[in-house]
Amino acid sequence: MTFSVVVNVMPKAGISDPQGQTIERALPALGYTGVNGVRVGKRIMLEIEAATEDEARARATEMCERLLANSVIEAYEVAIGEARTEGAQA
Amino acid sequence: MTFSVVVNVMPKAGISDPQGQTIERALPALGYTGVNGVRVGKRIMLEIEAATEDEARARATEMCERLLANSVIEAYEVAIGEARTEGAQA
Amino acid sequence: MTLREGLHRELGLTDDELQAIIERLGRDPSYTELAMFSVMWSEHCSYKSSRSHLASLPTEGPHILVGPGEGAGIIEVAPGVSVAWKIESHNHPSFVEPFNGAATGVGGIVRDILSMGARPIALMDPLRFGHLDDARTRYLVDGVVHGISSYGNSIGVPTVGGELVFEECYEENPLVNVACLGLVDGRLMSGRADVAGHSVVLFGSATGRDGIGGASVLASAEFDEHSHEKRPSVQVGDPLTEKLLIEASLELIRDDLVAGFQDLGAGGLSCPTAEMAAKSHMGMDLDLDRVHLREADMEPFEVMISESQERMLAVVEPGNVGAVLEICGKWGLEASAVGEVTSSGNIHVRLNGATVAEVPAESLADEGPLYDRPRRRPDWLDALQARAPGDDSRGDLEKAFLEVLGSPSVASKRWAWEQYDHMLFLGTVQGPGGDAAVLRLPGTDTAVAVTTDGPGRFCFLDPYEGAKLAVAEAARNVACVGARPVAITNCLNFGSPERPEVMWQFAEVVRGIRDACEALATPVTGGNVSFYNETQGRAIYPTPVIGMLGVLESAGGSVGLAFGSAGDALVLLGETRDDDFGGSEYAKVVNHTVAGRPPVLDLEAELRLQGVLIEAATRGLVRSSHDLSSGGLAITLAESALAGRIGFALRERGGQDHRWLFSESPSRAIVTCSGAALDEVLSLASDVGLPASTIGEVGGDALDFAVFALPLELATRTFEDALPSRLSATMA
Amino acid sequence: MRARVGVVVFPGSNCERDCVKSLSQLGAETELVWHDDPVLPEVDIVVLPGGFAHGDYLRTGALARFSPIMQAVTDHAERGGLVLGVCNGFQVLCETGLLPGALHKNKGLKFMCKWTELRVDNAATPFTSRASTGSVLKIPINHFEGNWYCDPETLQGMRERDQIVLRYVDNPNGALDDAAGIVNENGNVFGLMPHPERACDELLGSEDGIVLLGSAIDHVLKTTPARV
Ligand SMILES: Nc1ncnc2c1ncn2[C@@H]1O[C@H](COP(=O)(O)OP(=O)(O)O)[C@@H](O)[C@H]1O
Ligand SMILES: [Mg+2]
Repeated sequence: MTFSVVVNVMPKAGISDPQGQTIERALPALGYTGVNGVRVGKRIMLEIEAATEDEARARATEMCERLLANSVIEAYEVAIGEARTEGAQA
Repeated sequence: MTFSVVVNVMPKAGISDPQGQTIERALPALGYTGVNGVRVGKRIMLEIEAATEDEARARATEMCERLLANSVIEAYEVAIGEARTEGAQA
Repeated sequence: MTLREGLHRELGLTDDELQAIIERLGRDPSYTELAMFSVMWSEHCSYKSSRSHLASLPTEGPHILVGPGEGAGIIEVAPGVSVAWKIESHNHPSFVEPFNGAATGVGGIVRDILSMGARPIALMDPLRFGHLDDARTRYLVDGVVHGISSYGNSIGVPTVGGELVFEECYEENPLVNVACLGLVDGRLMSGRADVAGHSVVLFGSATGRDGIGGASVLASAEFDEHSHEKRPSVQVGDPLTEKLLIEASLELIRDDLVAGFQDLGAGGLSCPTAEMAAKSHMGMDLDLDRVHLREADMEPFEVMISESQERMLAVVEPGNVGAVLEICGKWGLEASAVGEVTSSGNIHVRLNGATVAEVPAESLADEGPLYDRPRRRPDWLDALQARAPGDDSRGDLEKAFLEVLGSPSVASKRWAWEQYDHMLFLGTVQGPGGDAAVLRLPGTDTAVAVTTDGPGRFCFLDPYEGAKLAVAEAARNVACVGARPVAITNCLNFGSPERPEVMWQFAEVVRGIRDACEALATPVTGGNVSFYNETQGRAIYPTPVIGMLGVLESAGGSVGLAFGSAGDALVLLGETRDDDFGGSEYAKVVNHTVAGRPPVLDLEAELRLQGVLIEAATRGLVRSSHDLSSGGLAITLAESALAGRIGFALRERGGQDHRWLFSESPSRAIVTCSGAALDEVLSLASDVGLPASTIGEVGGDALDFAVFALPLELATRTFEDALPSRLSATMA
Repeated sequence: MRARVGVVVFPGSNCERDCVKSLSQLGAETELVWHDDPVLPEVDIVVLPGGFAHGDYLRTGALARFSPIMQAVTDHAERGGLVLGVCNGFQVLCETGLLPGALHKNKGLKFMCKWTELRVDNAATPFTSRASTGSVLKIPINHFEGNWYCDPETLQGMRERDQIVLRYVDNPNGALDDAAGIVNENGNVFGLMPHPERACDELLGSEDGIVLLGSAIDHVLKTTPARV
């Protein structure tokens, strides 16, 4: 089966996030006050072929550990979406 | 109240995503087969002060249009999370 | 098959053009053929409005190995050392999507250079935008510079200079021009398909539905029953693939595996196939099943005109195809033999064995329409030229000086060029910030100087004189660093050619370039025409951007603009006229006026000045050299002082103070030299009858204009902060 | 005898030729090594040059770390061989784990190409022996992601061991502790954001890069038994 997988990678808490800070600083000039704690990370979407949802999750997690996130500065989370059978694949 | 807001920004369908393609092409060499359709976008988390959830959503959406997403090539979605009262703010 | 009534118009072809196509083919074109004609006969690909004018430009010279007509001009700069030099525009895409528009503009010009078999070694980015008070303009500036930085840096081609000019007329039509210099790497390539039976190999990125834009009406025309989503026509750059394309291409050429070579740009696959076949009076069979696609269900017309980036086409002896595919594979590029050269003269396109297009290559490439469009001198021009040029004094000279120094078009462009790698290849002897960049060519001792100039205001006031001033200024900038100007490339940015006033401006500009290039012996090696830069009938200033290439005798002998040592003499070369204020920075910034006539240029005087500048540099007589342009004497002195972090004091003055300080008479420069060299410098000038006078000396920490003085510190802040502070207003 | 240097080329590297040129000028024997090769040729020093390996897609150095050559580079480092990572090469070394920390975007969120001044805070490494502690070198930077970071405990240890070898005099990118160049605990792996190969020619503005590259060559000549 093919599982749609979403991986969210965000800067770890406590680590400076220049991109988030820059957006936060730009907002008041655009008329947006009362916006705080802006953090910018990555969202990675993929389709993984696996027999079970658990297998898909395990492989996605391993990919995060090894590749998709850098644990020195980033934290990740994995979400598994709907599954499709092979035939229906685009 | 303060609402946690998540904005996901992804390349629009039909717009090429060289980053996603490059990662996808690299995966087999790293031992990951059966992974397709890799797309890389942004995930932005923010805290918005607003009276109601609708107001928070409206402001986040406007910010996406004006700043957070590039509507020519990117599609975005806004999700509103839990609300906290001012006092509890971090 | 009958075409839907009016379809050709939606594709930008006129009724007459359609008729010409039908007559040429002896039948109605198929949809795919119509799409191919629509891109190949577009203004952009066929130069149908400009061709007849461009034909008058001088294109030959002793150093010119290849003139206009190929991917780029080729200039021999030393025995056995040749460079490719070319400029392109990416104005409209950059307005729609600044980051990717500018990025793919870089990609396009780099492939032009590559198609000649040259390694791209330097970029320049002449840019023009509206006013920085406008938030959208700030967004465009930031996005365009970021796009160039991101793409140019990633593909490993340093950006060594450019322009950043702000005028209201560019508000809805920013100009994003990019020039590229390449070093010929062994064999010179050409876009030819000489031998029937040779294979045609397409390599690089997969072909997607990018840049199909207007032609997407074909999808709905032909396939009404399906509802095709209207695709975005924005192209996203992939710098990694472009970098690999450069390395793979150069390796293919080095290994002598390629017989003919061309890039894919505007017009997609239709363009190199038709042009290469037509140039060799041959044909090509193409099998679209073999084109690697990004999206599976593409229509044949989409494959033929898609402008997907980062692709090249090589004509290859059949026995070499394996080796070509292997090298592409090594660099991680997709590649496939998509067809072969034939002697049919036709571009014959098949899908699943069925013919989808079969048209004479020459009809696509060479037989496009040629227009002699009506021209009319604008009726507003007399009145504009008759108006006062904005040369009034405002009294407070120091205030006027700081206004001009801090005006975004004059102020330091460090904000932009520090975002560009300008040092790669260990050749940047002089980087951005001076009159011209000086580059030592990798692997050689030869050095060249490059600069771009395009004084839109002068051309607006008088296109003929303005164009001459553009060429003269570009040549002077190159001469200042000690290089002999040898050739230009040019990017002609104009409004709609269908308006007689614009066409008149165009013809006048071309005439001006011709006359100046003839006088200065700098032939035109190619360029680009960008029409339709207008919004709601309001055209941009006619803006020819001249890319000048000069040659230095030795890299070590180049001269910069920075003042050197205290006590050096300040020598003003050339004649200052009091009333050269039309289109000047002073008139614009201090008096808010763009009117009158541009400064008067005497090409003979210009040649004398340049001769002296080059000679003085070559003999090692001068410590600094800087021409007088925007802002006149005052700004030139200030820029040299700031660059050298040392002040100066004027002793001499001439005429009314503000005229003397801000007039923009051309053909002038400030050189500095030691007391010991002064006599020799002065006699170099007097030998050729060039006015020269010692007007002061270098030293101290003040800009001392005799009539007022201010600390170096203050001027530095004004000059350096102007752009970043305006741009940071709401930057994100 | 000459020091032998292998300069690794990843798809997207762009400073490899400049490294070869500057190192050859200093007397080294240089060769380019393709990233896809699982073995290193016989070399004394491995250089990971600047550029945009794999386009810097995902994260700088993230994909390059998996190139077949990196195992051989790691082995070379573990044997005590010298490894020098410049700019993108530094980023690859951090991703690979041969150097501590990670590099994220410059604090100003802009690419920066400019001259910087660097203070040598440890002249006792194989890469800095030609300098004296406290001396200042003029070497240019050229990067978007040079903002080095590590966790507080790691930093503590690195300070104690003097692993932060070069510090910016005027921190341009927000790097923790002004770090411009760091070594591993053994001192044989050195990563720095500035480009020493761009500062080996007075005509281009400085020769201070020779101090660093020359030190590495000296180290090889001093410590390697003569080869036949
Ligand atoms: N967009 C840009 N990119 C890179 N360099 C730039 C850019 N704009 C200006 N520069 C550099 O700033 C310096 C001053 O530019 P300009 O005032 O146009 O020079 P000049 O008046 O001598 O033609 C030049 O060295 C130029 O190359
Ligand atoms: Mg100049």
